Amino acid sequence: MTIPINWYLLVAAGLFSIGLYGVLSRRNAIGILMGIELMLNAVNINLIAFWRYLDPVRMTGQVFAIFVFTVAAAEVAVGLALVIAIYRNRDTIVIEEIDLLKE
Amino acid sequence: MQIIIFFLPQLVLLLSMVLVFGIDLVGSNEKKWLPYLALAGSVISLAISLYLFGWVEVTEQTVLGGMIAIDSFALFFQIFAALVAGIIILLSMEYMDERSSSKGEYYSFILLASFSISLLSVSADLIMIFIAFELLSISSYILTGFLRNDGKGSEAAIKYFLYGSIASAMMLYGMSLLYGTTASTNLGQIAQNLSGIDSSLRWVVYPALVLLMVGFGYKTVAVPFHQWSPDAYEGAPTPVTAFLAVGSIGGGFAILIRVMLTGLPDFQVDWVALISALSILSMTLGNLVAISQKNIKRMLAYSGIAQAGYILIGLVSWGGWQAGNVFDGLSGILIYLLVYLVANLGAFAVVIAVENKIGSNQISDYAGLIKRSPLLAGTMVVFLLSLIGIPGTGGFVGKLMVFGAAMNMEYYFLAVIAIINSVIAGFYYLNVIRYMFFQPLDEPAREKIQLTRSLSSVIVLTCAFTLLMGIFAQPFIQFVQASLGIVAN
Amino acid sequence: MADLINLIENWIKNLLLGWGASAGLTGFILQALGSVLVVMVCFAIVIVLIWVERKLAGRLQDRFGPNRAGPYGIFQSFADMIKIFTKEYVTPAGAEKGLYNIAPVLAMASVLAIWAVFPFAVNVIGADIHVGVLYIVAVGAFGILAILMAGWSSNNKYALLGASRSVAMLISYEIPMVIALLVPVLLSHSMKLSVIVEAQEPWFIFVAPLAALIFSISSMAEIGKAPFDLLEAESELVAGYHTEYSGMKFGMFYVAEFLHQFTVGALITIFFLGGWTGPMAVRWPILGVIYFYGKSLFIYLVISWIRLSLPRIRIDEMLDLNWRFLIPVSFVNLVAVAIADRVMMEFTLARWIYVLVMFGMNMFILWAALAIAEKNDQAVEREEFPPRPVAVPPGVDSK
Amino acid sequence: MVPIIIFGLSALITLGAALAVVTNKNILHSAFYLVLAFAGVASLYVLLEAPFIAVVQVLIYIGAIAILIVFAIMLTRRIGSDDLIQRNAQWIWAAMGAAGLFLVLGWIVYSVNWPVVTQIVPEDTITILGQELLSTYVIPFEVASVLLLAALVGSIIIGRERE
Repeated sequence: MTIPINWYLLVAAGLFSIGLYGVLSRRNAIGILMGIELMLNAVNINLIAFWRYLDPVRMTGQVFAIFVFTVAAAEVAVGLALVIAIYRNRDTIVIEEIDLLKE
Repeated sequence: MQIIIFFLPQLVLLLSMVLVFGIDLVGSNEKKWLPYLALAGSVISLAISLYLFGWVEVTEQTVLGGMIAIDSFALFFQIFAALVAGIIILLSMEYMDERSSSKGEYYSFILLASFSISLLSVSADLIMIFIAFELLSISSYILTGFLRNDGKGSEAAIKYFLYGSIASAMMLYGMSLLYGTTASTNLGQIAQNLSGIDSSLRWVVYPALVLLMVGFGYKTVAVPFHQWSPDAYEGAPTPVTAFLAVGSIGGGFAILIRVMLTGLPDFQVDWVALISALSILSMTLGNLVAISQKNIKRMLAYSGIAQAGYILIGLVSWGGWQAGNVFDGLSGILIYLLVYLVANLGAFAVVIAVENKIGSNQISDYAGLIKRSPLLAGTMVVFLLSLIGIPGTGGFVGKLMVFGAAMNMEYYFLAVIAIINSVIAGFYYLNVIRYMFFQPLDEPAREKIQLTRSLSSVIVLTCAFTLLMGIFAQPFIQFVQASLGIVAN
Repeated sequence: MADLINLIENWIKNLLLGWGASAGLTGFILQALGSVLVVMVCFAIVIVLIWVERKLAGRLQDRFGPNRAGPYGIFQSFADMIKIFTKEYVTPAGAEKGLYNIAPVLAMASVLAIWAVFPFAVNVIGADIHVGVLYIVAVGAFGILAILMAGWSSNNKYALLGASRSVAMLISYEIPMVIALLVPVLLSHSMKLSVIVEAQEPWFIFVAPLAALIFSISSMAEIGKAPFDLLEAESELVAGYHTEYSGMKFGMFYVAEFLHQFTVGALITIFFLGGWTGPMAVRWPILGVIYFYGKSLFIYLVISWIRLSLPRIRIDEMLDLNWRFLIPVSFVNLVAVAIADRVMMEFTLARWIYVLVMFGMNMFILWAALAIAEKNDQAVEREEFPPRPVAVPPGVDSK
Repeated sequence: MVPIIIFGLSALITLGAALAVVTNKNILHSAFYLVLAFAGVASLYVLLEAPFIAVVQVLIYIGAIAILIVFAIMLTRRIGSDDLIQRNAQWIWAAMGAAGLFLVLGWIVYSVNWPVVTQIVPEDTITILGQELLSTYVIPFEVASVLLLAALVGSIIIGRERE
């Protein structure tokens, strides 16, 4: 018996929601970043599952996933550089404490 | 061959970015002429795209595996991007000289961000859209946090980054659902596959649509995806703020229009509802919050949100191409973007000139500007009036086209809300004018403001164009309508 | 008799099937047996290797090395093993128990997992996956993670410093290593290890000597042994990331380290020395296994020889070597090999001409790179500091 | 039967580890759970017959991203200590929102009758993948290289120490 595609999509939806919860509930910038990574992983599960079940001969889904990997890596590099920069400037990476910009 | 010629403006931008970056690396001495090299690149790119405008046929054609759409709609945004790049480089010269030592990187990132705007406008495939979108985002984050010793800049950058990554993750999820329903990432193919879709799969398109809108809404600063913008605008280096306020929004609208019109035409009813809600929210909230702002960059951020709301009306009230219809939603959007570009960049030029002199962005510090620099105060009035939409300025033409389109399509409630909002907007724009002209000036701050050549040329040029577009609007409208052949078909 | 390994495999298979096991279960049992066998061989080799290495080190440094337990000290490793088994486990106060205990296991597993895809002989292959090369690189990531875990969870400054230092080094040396690995992939048009091995006519060390050199140097850095053993520079960092470990937990790190060195030998064998190939290896697969292990052992000893003779390099020298020499050279090499391969594919050349051209080109790149590096090195003005006295007796003017 | 067991285990590990990532009080533990979640996702890819993607997942997400994150946590050490509250005030709303999103999304993707095709995956996907990347998707491929360069330069500019 093969696994129906819906199961994979359900796992992806769960992972996406968990990641979103992490993003919304964390105070720490790196914690938020981890939530975002979970969301991107959910996207990739979706893409690969759709590729496998709907379009396995062409490689569109896999190519898309590879670009997601690439961008995720670039994003994390930039994001962590920003985290380090803000830590140098402000000695904290708790988002609520980073509050120079309010009138 | 046609492909390469079509790509020339972008290639020039990319090439000049590589040149600026590479030349900056070689040798250790500071090169004063680097900004001019970057400027030359954007001017050449602008010239080529203007030349190409008559050359490219208005055909619906995608090349390179369906990744790239060749049409004059994209050419319009190539002109837009080159224009933005050139003006931002001019705005940055004095500002960056004082604040940063890595100028080569700065100008190459400006060129790269502009390149990604034009790349976004030619993208016709979800993968291409995603990668161009991220290129624009990542170069914007870096530009925002470019002055790394500035606590505000880093803070702005990290907030921008976090909001941006969340938005792009959600947009990606939407894209993956869209891929799942159509087994394709090509916009044309998606539209084709969606047209005969069974009702169960239709249900997947709705969340996909909403999630896609999160991404595009974030780029076009539509409420409720706007939270990043006031902070990012305030904290970023002011020329970068100008770029975010004009360039990045332009890129967002380019891709929003292309995805909705070529990818999801069958769901027009649904996205029209969604976008008109966003539009109403953006106009209202942007204007109401802008009234209480004391920092001019923040005020311009909220006004930008409101302007994005007006522009969205154009997309809502697009009802297909009809011959002889002057008030067309899409040409309204494009003309509005042009008007907004000159007026907003002009306003930012004034803000930068003032900031270079007095180091402050508080509106109260604009008191008595007329005495310190009549040119600045006078042109600022023109820009602000144009942002309000007073007849005689370009802003009026833009608003007329967009609101007229809404009336044409019988979206009276939208037009009414927009007009009420324009009136509200008058308050805070006029408030700045009141400070500049009628507020008494403190004695010690009577010093005149000297303008550098780069800044004054930007200010004069943008002011001239703002007035020109207000008075002789016809050629501009024709230009915009000429660039709409394909999307409107 | 020709194919001893498959003979045994078929015998077990038939035996199990005869007992009434299903085909799937039989396959599973066979695979499990195979992996247990590979792991056991690995451990056995390590035990021997420790002795060999210590003996070799002794001889190279004009000592005897182990010589008490058994003839030539051959049972020294067993004595050490027993000692280490019976030692007390010390867990420092404030350590993160879970991570602290997982780390050695993960370190061990990351090395052993590499062996899963090795082709030992023409028909004795663990898992012949299409992405073998990538798999090897990817699994290495767990080793890095283990080091981070160990360093962090020990609640010890030296361990943490050692860990972050080694991770920085491992990550940066991974770049030239992977780029160099792409050369054999490119030459054999596959990432499947079996295909890479079979494509080596002659061995790739003759076709791409520069890639072999770069791969060897960066893998030596990856195993973190001298001259790249900054991560456990005793004088600076006590013992690096495993400072706090004792007993069998330390033993696992120790064994993982030895095994890693042997694994690197095996990798070099597979990618550049023709793996199991050799005279009669196709007809007698058992010979292939012997060739494979023999070549790996040879490389292992060469690595030991190098590390026993060279002093430790400074951290800035190490980073310079990587970023300013290995990475640029490996990129140039990759592009040059790709272009040369493509160009020569257009003309149908005899194999020996192809090899000769490739070899010459590699040597030229190496020569040019060394020349440029030397020129740059001379151009750098060394800052001369006046000699500083270590300590100044009280009352004496330091000048 | 075996694939279902493996699927169940991987899904459980992935989701469990992901939950631990977002709820754990110690941010460093979160990072290590993140590794576990990534590994679970990789095994899902293996089940989906995409070994290349699985290996790349391990290589990039575990080998690069997770390690970078751990490093960043160590560099901003004060935040890693346990006594800090890692949850913000509106976490309960966030939880309800995320749960709502899961219900909506999950219900939609689960109840839809996806137009599954019965084609099998080609034998050597990597070759096809490489050819597609350099033919159909050559422009995004090139742009991705520009993007990586930009990220590299940008993060060096931003992360560099003050002069």
